Amino acid sequence: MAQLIDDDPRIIEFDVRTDEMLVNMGPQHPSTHGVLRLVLRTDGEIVSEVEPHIGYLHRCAEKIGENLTARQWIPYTDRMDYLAAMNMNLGWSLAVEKLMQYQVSERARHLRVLIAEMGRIASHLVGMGAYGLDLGTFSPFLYAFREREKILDLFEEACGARLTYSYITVGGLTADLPPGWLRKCEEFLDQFEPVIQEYHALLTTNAIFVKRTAAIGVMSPELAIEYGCSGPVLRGSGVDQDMRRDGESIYTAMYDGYAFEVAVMKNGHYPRDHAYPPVPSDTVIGDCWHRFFVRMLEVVQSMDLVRQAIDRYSACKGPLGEPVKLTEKIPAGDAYLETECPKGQMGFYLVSDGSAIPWRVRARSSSFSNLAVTHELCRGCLIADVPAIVGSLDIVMGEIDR
Amino acid sequence: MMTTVLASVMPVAAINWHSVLFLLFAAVACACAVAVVLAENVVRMAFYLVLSLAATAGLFFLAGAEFVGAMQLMIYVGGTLVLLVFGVMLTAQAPFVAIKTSSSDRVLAGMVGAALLAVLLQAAFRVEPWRRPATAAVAAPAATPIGMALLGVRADEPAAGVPAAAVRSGYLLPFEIVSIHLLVVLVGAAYLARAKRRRTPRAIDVAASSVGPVVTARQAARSSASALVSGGGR
Amino acid sequence: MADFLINTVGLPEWLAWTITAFVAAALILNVIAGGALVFIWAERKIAARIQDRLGPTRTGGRFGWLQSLADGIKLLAKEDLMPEGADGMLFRLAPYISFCASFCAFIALPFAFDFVGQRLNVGVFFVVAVLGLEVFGVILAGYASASKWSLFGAMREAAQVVSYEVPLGMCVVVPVMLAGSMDLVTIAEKQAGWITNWYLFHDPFTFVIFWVYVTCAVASVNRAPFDLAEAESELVAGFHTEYSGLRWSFFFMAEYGSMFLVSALAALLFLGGWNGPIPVATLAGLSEGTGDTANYFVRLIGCGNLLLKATLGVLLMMWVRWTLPRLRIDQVMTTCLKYCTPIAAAMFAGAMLWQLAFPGGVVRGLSRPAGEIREGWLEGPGGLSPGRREPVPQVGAAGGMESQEVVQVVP
Amino acid sequence: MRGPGFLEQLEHALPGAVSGSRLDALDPWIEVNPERVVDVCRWLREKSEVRFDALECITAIDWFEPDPKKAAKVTWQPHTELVYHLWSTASRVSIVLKVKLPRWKGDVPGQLPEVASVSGVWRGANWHEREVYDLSGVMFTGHPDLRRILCPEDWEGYPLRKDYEQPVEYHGIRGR
Repeated sequence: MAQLIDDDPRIIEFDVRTDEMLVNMGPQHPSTHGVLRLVLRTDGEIVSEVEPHIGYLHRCAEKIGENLTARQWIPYTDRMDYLAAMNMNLGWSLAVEKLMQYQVSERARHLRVLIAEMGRIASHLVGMGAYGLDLGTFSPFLYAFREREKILDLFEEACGARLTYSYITVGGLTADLPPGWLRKCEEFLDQFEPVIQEYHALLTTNAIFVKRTAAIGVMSPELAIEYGCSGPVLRGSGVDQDMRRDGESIYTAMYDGYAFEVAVMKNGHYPRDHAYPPVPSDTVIGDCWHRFFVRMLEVVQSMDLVRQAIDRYSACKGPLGEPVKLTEKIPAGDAYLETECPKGQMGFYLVSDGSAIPWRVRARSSSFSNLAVTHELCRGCLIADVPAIVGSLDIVMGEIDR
Repeated sequence: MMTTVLASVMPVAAINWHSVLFLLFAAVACACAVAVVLAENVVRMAFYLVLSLAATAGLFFLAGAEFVGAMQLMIYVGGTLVLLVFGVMLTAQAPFVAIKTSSSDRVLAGMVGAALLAVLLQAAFRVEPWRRPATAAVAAPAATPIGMALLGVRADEPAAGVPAAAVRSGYLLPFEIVSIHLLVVLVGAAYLARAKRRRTPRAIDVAASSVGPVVTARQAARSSASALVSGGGR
Repeated sequence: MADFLINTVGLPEWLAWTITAFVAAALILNVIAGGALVFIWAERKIAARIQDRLGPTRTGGRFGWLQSLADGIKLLAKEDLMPEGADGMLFRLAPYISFCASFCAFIALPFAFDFVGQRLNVGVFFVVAVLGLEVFGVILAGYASASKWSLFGAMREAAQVVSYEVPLGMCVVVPVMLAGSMDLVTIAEKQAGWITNWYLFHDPFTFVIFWVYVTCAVASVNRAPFDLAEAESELVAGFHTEYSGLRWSFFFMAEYGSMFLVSALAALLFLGGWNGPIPVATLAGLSEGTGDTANYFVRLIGCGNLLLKATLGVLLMMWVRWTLPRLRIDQVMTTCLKYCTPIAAAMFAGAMLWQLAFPGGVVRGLSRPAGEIREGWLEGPGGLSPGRREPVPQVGAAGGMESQEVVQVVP
Repeated sequence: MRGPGFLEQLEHALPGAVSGSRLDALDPWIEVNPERVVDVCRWLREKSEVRFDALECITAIDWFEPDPKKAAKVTWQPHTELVYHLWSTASRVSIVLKVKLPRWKGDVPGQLPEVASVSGVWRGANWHEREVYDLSGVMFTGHPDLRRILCPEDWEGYPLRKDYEQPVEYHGIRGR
């Protein structure tokens, strides 16, 4: 029948003309994480094109970095990915230590692993809760924040702040853990173990959740690599890359001796070190569901790392060591280091001319590249899928706009 | 004693609520019908149509024909008019929102309307029972007789002594004819509205599709068909 | 009540009828308003409990039960904004249409044997018809708010409600078929006695149809996984984005009103209306018609039963809302067209065949001669219950039918 | 991998493209002629034995000392330097490309330096180049949609340049 239409010369009028309209989703839209504006070209339900507009949270942290010494810039790294500030501090500190060839003490190294992995759990909890919110269910968001509160209390005890810690700094950490902190941390981990199964029941294996995320926003590994995506977004497409194992020597040295599995689907199955729920049949590697599932696996993985870090930290006897002076001179040259932050690989590039104040500071944001893919993923999807896809990328605007 | 006191206080003649409601519904129906014709905004026209048909449903209920009243509400107001408002709303973009009618059309339409009204009134007043409203009576409202009649058994007028089988056949045949007719109309409408792809894309479509690299085949069909109308495009 | 006014107070007849009508209308309005207040508070408390938090505790007493009042006052005090490009008249009228639609469905809803606004012979049909009208308020609100997002919300909601009316209609027909009449009072009366008499357990098909009804009811009232219209993650708040203050509260009231209505309908059609699982009234010797006070108590217990069942239905909807994520618009449509409608049709056919195979239920049907059942059914709306209305006497063919129920058309 | 052998292969494949390198530095880098950037990148991505299939980030460094006292002691000439960080997911190795550009095209202040856009090689470069254009003022020829990405569309000046002056007022908001 279709053939008939094409050959029939008399057919002149065309489809019921649906005029496309430009619709603004954001910047103050409830489902865009922070101030992101998505301009959708849609004819009512089918979205033919999405164009993200960013820059609403731009504070030009890099310009300020050219007027502050390395340690003075730490609070600015807190405010980039404010959901995982600890990992941001770690990234910047390691980059500076790489240029200064500075070696932190054994005790500080293990404490850094412990704190970074706790930060990862907290960030993934927010990612999971907010994603549930994007798909319309409100309760998981509150369960996630109930657990995150406990982590924030632990951080508050360690460094006095709940969101912008500036705890990990160049040359080690600003203070050692208070007595009894490790016991509280272990108590938190023990009670957190069964709660994870609750989240799986609530979201991961929930039929409606699977229906809303399976085979939506499918990203091929080549596309992910070409756009420079990283972290759970990359591993969700099946690319086996994790900076804690494949990164620069100074970063992987922190994690040597720790046993952990990279949460990625290798030859058809996810790591089986814990009892994870089965992968539903209608999901496709690289879709929203897999990105979400990788984050859930990483939470369990981080819990193992924290337990190992607690044992090693309490085992080593040496002093914690003092961080470098506030106005420590940085040797001339440049250094670039990417660390595995919860949202992806966060790179810090430092160019120094020998004085204490760096000549140029550059923060490469993982969400910046992850967000760039929305243009490709959201073509031809429904309006309700746009928040599902953007939510699965787990972006934070503070980090994108810097 | 109480009644006399109150009776004296209330000089007004007994209000017969039945007639008051009847007049109310009739007034609303007619007023809205006129408003449909006179309104400019297309969506308001549709809204007035909804009001006038709901008023007619009220009239049916008032006349005790609950089944027909509910039928009117469900099928006509709830079904047809929802689709009508749907259609009107989707097309109520700039060009169609306000429809001005020139005065000559009004006069012409007025005359035709008046003629039609005259015919209707004249026909209405020749109906025998309506002359003497006093004796008009309404059977106990019951849906079952109507339902049975639709199935072909006229249970409401069984001639005494005549076996049920010989009862005049109900409205089965006309009912079936109407439904077939509706089916034909639906199929026709579906055929007319189906998507016809244009063989040579128009210039504006080419411009629209050149905006972003087109990936999926379905998307190609969409962009060649949908023209980029709204301003503020790239 | 009218007779009481006429005889004792001595009012003229027409005034008595007016007052009765107003009292009845006020009663029904209070049922909705009261229900909405209670449900607002209940929703907050249940949502809180599900989300491991406390919910309102400070407003009024320990359990924060004055929270709804506080909300009401806030809504009254709030300014009723109207967007600049909005279509004035339609924008103002939309909430009232929505509210009237869900309110006037309560007229035909019996709360106990005689506690009914207007005992319509086509009760079920009327309620389903009026339920469909609520969509007008939404469409006009969406259009009149002159914003793309509300238009999307209105489109989605209208498409959803209109398409879910089909399976809803089919599910409602099965109990009507079992009871033989569309009169809600008769349907509920037929389910008197023990829990086994409920239509839910009448036959396997009706059991499935009940669950299909629950899905369609939840969808047609726009709640829980089907609440596309106010999907805050995509459409901000759908059609009532631009509303605030009192107008918004009318939409809110309409939603809770129709939620209560739909669960009351479920109770009446499937769960034995005002007949409790254990027939307490009959066991205690009180039964219908044995005297005014006894009647009153029986009906009071019945009314309590029905309210309890309806509230349970509403609580179920709230529970589902706070646990399940939202479906996408095309998934909602597919569930309607590919799952609800075919299943409803199949079960409807099944229930019909079951009815032919075992007229009057598996146990009692086999024992009673088929003829007697058919005879009763043919007798018309009076049905088995000794209702106030005597069955229509068969009158000779000599012209118009005279019967007590003649509605006088006075010149 | 990044031993001298790698450099010979590059030199052999694209003569004259590389104008300097320091493979023993903390992050080994190669300096590339501005005209040959796209060829080198395409070679690194498709033909090199180590496939650099991910572009991590592009940075622009403004080598310019604004105050004259320090400018006297400085060894380098004022110029803008583009730094490309590449990563190979297969062999898990990174490489750095550096491109030296004049601060202004033809030293005419106001004319942005130009370099070919690599968004043809990696589509991820699209946003990075827009950011460099927006903040440091480098024109990428052949870029599909070169607009400001972080600053507002009608912002004047390029904030990350050393001689950037904060505008006194922007749409009524006091700058300085």
